[in-house]
Amino acid sequence: MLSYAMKRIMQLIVTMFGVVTLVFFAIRMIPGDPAAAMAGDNLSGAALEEFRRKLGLDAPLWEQYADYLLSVIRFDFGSTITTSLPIAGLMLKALPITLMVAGFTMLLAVLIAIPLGTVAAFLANKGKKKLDNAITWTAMIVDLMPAFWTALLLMLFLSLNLKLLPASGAVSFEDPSLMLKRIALPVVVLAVSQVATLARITRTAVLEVLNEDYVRTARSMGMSEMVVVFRHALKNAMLPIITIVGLSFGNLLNGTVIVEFIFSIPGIGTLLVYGINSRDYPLVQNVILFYAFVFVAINFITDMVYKKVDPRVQF
Amino acid sequence: MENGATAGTINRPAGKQASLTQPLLQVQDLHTHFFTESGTVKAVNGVSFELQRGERLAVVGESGSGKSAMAMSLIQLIAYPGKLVSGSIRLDGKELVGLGEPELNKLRGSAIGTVFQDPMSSLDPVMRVEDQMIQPIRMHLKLGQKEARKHAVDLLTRVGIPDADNRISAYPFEMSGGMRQRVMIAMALSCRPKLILADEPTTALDVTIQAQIVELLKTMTETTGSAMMFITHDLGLVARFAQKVAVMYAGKIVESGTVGEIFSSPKHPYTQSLLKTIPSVSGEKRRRLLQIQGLPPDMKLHITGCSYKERCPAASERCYTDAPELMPREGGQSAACWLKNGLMTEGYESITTLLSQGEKPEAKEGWNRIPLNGSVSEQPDSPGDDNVVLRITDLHKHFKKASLLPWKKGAEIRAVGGISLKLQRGETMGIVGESGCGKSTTARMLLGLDEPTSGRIEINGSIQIVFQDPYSSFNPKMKISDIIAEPLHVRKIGTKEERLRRVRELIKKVGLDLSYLSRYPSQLSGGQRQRVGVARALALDPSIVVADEPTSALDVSVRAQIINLLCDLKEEMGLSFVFISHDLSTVRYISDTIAVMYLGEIVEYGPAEEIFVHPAHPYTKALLAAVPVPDPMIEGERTIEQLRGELPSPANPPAGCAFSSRCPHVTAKCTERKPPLRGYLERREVACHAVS
Amino acid sequence: MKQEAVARAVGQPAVASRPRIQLPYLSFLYVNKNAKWAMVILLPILLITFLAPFLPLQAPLESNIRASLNAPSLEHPFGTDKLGRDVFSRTLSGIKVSLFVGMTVALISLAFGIALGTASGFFGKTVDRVIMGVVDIFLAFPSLLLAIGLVAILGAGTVPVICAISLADVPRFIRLQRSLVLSLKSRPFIDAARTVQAPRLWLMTKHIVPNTIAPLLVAASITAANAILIEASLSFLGLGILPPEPSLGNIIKDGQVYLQQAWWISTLPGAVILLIAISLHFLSDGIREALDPRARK
Amino acid sequence: MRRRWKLNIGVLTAAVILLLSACSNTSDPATGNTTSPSATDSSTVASGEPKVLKVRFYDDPAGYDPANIFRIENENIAFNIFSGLASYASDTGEIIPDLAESWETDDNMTWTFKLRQGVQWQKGYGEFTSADVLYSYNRILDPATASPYAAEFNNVESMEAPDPYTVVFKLKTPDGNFLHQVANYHQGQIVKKEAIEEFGDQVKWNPVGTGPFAAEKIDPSSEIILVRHDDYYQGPAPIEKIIFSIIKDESTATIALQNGEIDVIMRSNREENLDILEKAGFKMNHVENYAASLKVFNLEHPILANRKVRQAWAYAVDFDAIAEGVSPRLQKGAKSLLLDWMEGYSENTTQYSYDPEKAKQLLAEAGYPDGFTIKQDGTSASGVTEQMQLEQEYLKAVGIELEFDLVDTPTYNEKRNSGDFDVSGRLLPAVNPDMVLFSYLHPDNIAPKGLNGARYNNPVLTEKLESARAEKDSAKRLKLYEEVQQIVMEEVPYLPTYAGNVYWPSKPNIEGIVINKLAQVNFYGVDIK
Repeated sequence: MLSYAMKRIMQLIVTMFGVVTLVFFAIRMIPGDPAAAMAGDNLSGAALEEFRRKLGLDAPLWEQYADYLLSVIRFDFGSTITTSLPIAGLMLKALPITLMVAGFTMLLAVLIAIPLGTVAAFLANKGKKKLDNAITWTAMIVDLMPAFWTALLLMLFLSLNLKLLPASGAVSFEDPSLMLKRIALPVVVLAVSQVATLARITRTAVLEVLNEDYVRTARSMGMSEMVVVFRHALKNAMLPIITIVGLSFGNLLNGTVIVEFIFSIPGIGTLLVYGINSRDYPLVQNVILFYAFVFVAINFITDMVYKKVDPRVQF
Repeated sequence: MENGATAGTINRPAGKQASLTQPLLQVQDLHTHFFTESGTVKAVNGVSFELQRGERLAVVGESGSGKSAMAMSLIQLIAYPGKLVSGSIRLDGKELVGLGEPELNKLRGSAIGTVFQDPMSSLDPVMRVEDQMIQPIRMHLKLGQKEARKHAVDLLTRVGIPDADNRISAYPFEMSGGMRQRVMIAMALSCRPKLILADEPTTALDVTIQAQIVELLKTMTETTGSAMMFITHDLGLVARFAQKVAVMYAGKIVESGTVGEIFSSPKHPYTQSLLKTIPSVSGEKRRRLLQIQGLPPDMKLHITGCSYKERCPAASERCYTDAPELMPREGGQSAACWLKNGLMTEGYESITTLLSQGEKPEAKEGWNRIPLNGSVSEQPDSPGDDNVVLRITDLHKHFKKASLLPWKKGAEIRAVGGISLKLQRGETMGIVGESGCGKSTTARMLLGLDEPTSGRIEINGSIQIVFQDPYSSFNPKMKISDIIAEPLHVRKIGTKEERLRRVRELIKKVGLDLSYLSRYPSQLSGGQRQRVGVARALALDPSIVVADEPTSALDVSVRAQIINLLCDLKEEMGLSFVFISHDLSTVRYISDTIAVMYLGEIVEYGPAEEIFVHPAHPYTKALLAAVPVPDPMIEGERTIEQLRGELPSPANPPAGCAFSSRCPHVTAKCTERKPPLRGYLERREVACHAVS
Repeated sequence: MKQEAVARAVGQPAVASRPRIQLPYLSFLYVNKNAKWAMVILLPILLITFLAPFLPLQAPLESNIRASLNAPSLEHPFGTDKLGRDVFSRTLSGIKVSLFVGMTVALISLAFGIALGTASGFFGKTVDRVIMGVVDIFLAFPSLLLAIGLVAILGAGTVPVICAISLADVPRFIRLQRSLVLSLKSRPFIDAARTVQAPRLWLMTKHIVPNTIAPLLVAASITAANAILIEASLSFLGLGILPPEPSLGNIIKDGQVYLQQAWWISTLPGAVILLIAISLHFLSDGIREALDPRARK
Repeated sequence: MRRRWKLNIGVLTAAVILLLSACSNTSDPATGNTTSPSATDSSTVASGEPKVLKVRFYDDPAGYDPANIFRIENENIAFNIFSGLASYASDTGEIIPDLAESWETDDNMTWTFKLRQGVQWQKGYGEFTSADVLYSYNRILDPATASPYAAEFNNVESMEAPDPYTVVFKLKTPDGNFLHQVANYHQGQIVKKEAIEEFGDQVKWNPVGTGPFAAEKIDPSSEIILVRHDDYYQGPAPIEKIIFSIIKDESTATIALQNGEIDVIMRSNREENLDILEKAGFKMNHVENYAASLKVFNLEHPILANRKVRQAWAYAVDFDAIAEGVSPRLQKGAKSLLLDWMEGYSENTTQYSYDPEKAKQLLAEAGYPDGFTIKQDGTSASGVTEQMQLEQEYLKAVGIELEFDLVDTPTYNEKRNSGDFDVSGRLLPAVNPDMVLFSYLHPDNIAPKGLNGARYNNPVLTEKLESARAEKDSAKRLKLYEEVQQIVMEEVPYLPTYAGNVYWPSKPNIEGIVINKLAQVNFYGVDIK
């Protein structure tokens, strides 16, 4: 296990090095003079040169790259240009929010989707097509609706019509109940499509397992359908589901960018959009790097969990 | 219920005062259909029989005959879209059809235990054995956790699992196939069932393990007094194991009787033919095997008359209009045929001879040796005698298992550990051994698919292969003509027309119609595919053909066709064959010489007949003993010396003689020094200290 | 669909033994139920879309401020937008753009996926390590972020959007193709060809690639559906296809703000996207089923 | 049968979705009318509770150091935290005293300000004196500050503080508009030395001023909280706390107001949302004509260099109609670079009423009877707006193919500032007509040095601009401004397109939201009833 983890971590480091390099050069491929772009309307001539020097943008590219690599290794992310706030601090503040939104979404999605998918699979296995189709179809349709669109629909419905959840407001950990209420709508929006995706995948996975020989064995031993479905089928189906849950975290990160924008959630996605809009290279660079890291790390964790859960995998 | 007049009743063994007791299981006119989108498959189409307490009934039939569906119908575990349509199943007089799921669940596992075919997939891979075993025990026997576990450990010990108290906490993947099947049997027996359903319980196992499992099932049912219904396609197993036999064909039982009756005087043409499709027990060679022509009927179609009529040489007009019911014959036998004695009525021998001879391909024009310009002319220097087409010298293949960490060295597996062989022109050499003995690796090296680690392979001419599973050896996206032509195409031999001509010739040669050329592999039956496989192997006019388990994926009746074909080709074309198989009777039938492999090494080599009649190496002896013979008389007389344990891991073979860990005659010398392959008698070689 | 289950239960080979008429590659479209559904939805949409120029419709860009935000009627089946443009005709021309984006992305992904994935899987070793290393780097980004980043570099518009979405999908296709190739590589029919010393190119073009096409098409049709949806998301962020050229994405985005007053602008094209996406999913299910009788919907 | 059922589910689901959205659409304004506005936040009205105003903030905060503050929404916050020597009256836009009680000048060269006494800094930084003024303005001029507004004091010869309550400025050249430079805006805002030094590079997040509200918390990613400055020299404001919540999405902001989650939307700039809110009975606080949008023609472009082409453009597009059609509340056609409330505004110039025939004729005369194709820059953030699409159609009608080159906002700004475009746009919020005209038209300001993106250089006009600035006689000055406008409208280097209005919809119980001509609100005058 440990040596496998080591190997994966080594791979991860290589990948992250590639990511750092890619991000660095990609950002510099953005057309236009970054210093002038960042300075906006306000600087010209000598002031601009001064500004450029301050940013270290006057150095040759490879030197900038080396500097950047060093600073990444030192976990020194510097400050943003536009706000001169430390980037690490900003990210540390935004991270729990994004993670909370993503985490709750995943939790909600898993809690709803897995039973739903299992039930659908069970129905399909028993040949009860109508109910299965109802679930599958709804899931498919919901799955395919663009997030920004569902966001608005749900906002109109849950927030404006039913007055259940607020559409805006402060996001602060000081008042947990308010916080939960505040992130509820974004979580619901994100969860809706996650539920749909996960339920469909769960259904497929469970259905496949229900056709396995060992399920027949369990049935032949007189185990009830509940035992068969939940002890045997679901447990085995968990393995592909874990993988998919891990992968869908990536989609979730996609989703958080849009949802954070719509609901003004001060998470990492907001930070990114802010960075892009204000051409704050250090910020964008680090946020993207961070996203990639989270993504890669989640894949790593998923992999490890998978290996841990599946007794067949040995090291 | 008690009206034993039901057609198809298997009479109780005479001499027992059974008339007082009710039969354990009474099945009457059972129908199970699968409602698919393309039509209703009548998998079980009116089956009736009875089973007495403690009796072992074998249900035989080809794949698709509905035997498994019938067994599953008994416990009403038919996967959607299947459904038990009608009929009656009485267990101890209690009607099971129409019971609700909860009641059925009370019976499943407790009154009826089930053992499935594939032990690898029949146990939940992510659950410990104890979790899978204890729950049903607690439920059915109403035991507490501790008692249930004790009971489970007990059972595991009884089915021969060493150190059961610890092994019960293992996951299935931590056990070998044989062990898993033992667990399955323990599970099936765990709640003291009156009836055990065993659906091909040994098909997926190696022959030595199969012998162990069969023996286990036999003793277990004898000690517990459970009755058993045993589904198989292996007539040898039936002979060894069953007391009663029911032969199924197209969803119906066509013949039933005691095992002795069925083997000595079969009454239904199907049974009669089936028994002739397998190589004879005596080892008599060159008798063509009987081929049953045609294919089983499509179960989606309505069948008028006898379902066997299209394949029956004795079919008359009546057979096309009226379906014969299962009718009692003398003794306890009954058969579903209008003729009293089946083919025997007309003269058994004459018909079967007619059949086998008639099937021989007429393509006698002889084989074009140099049909195409630019043909293969590989004639590497063949040292010494010109008649040797293949010479293998000290062949090794070691696989390195990659380590996860680059700085650590991976384990090394010696798949083939130094073998030397010689093959004469026109000779057929059989390589036998259990899975993992290195026979397939050897074949791959012969064909150049794997690089040998060391050693030499010299081939005079070229070498081709017939694969085990014909379907997966064809590119599904290619037409048959392209598949056969591929070797020529790749080698750029001949023009397009010439190649096509050659392909036509080849397909005729293997006994297929030209119309098959434009089809895709998926549109052919298993036997037809394997014929195409043979045709492809012949395309380049090889001197040697390697046949890697060419019949193991095929049904019994089809097997005979392929074996006949190979024999014909061998005769006509003077081909040399390397025939790899674990089916010893087939190997014996087809081979001139035999090499017995164990853990990557040859332990015995010599002429086939001699080895079969007088095996010298203890492993060969055990192997031969393990193979059941399709003759209940012989089986009844045999004392089977079972091989202990299982094949050791090739990554970690025992010191000294590789077989020492399982050898019944092991001595200290065996574990210290590896015995070399030495000459024995005239033409034989054996690697054993005890043989000289 | 149930054949394999039956076959397993009955113990019969899943494949019919009697000869059938072999249908060409696309035969599943009219044999397979899912694929049939896909066609039932897609064909009429395509038909109307390409007949649009001949229909008596207001041109997609023609505005009429007096007819602003009209509800759906016979004259304007999908109503009108703020500028009084006919949403129906805009939707039709948006379908063209969206389908173009979807198809192009699918084709690009297929092309690169097949080329690089086959190379990676077939040659292994260094080639594999290099290709998969790069793929891993790209897969380290959530797909939308990658697209956003690329559009930030290339600017908005049809071509950048296609590039951006493809960039996120190509690595996935390479991965898929590689795994397909790896599993095919050990199949007996490859061995069969190798025993006659078939050259690598022959193995790849005759045996490997033809057998990966079907699963790739499954993935490609889903990718096309996703590309259409991602284009919509990019449009929402102002990074998609630019108005006035209508794409389903930017019509929905524009209409989104009128959801409270004029639901039709956003909803009806949204339904069309759904229909297209669903039919593409059907298509993929259809291909999958045609490919593998065991797969269930 | 089964299949049909399948289809039904699909249709049903789609129908439910449609219904959902349809419901929210039809029922909202009706129910909203009665519930939303009255559903006020309890925390804001309950007696005894502190009055808290919740305001929607529409973009990321960018810091509040007067030396480098930018963007209107940030300036509005600074406006309430800081004070200048002078300020602008909310309603009229007139210059009024602020930290200076009074001022005098005889020659527009020497300006003497009498400072208010007893003004207290926020957060206990003591009393405001003339030293603070000198410190603040010298800080702007200090190159180390790198203030983009340093040039605003270019004309200052010297600053002196003869006593703690007097400040004297000497200018290099006479400037009648000098008060704008020291008003409560940008460089005019006065900071406290101790606070600046204390916070170092974090000054922009720790503003300390003398205005009615002090910064309590600035979270650049979610909210800004201002609290009442109890020692404000005019007395404490009615509202104790203002919470600016960042809500970027317009629809979300609208729903938030309808839901009572916020009290005021700072700048609602989507017509359709204003529609909804007005129908639902919200208070539509607004200011008209706060700034004019201009089309900037690159005069170095071979086609655009021709005056007739530019005039044709002006004739070809009916800006009034577009404004009326797309956003009647938010804008209307503009007639001058200046706005009608500004000193010197004149309509006695060439006016281009919609006349496609004339446009075609002019194009023909210019040598483009078949029109031409030209590119206009835009930002991808706002995309091709409806109004841009309409302009495109109008131009097409006379043969001009307008293409849009959309880039991200920073690139857009960069191109605009460097003058690298064919046609671009500009909007300059300002109250000082002189500043508007000088920025756009004076050769000193030719891009990339300044805002003269058209690179317009007409010595006649330049001379008039300069003499207007020095002119003490206001009548003469106005005359000069009129002449300038006449030349500009004839030559059209810049084409005034729309005059914009600014809306801050609020709950009905919010009073005193008066938006000044810089689109700012002085929250001192706002109260919750």
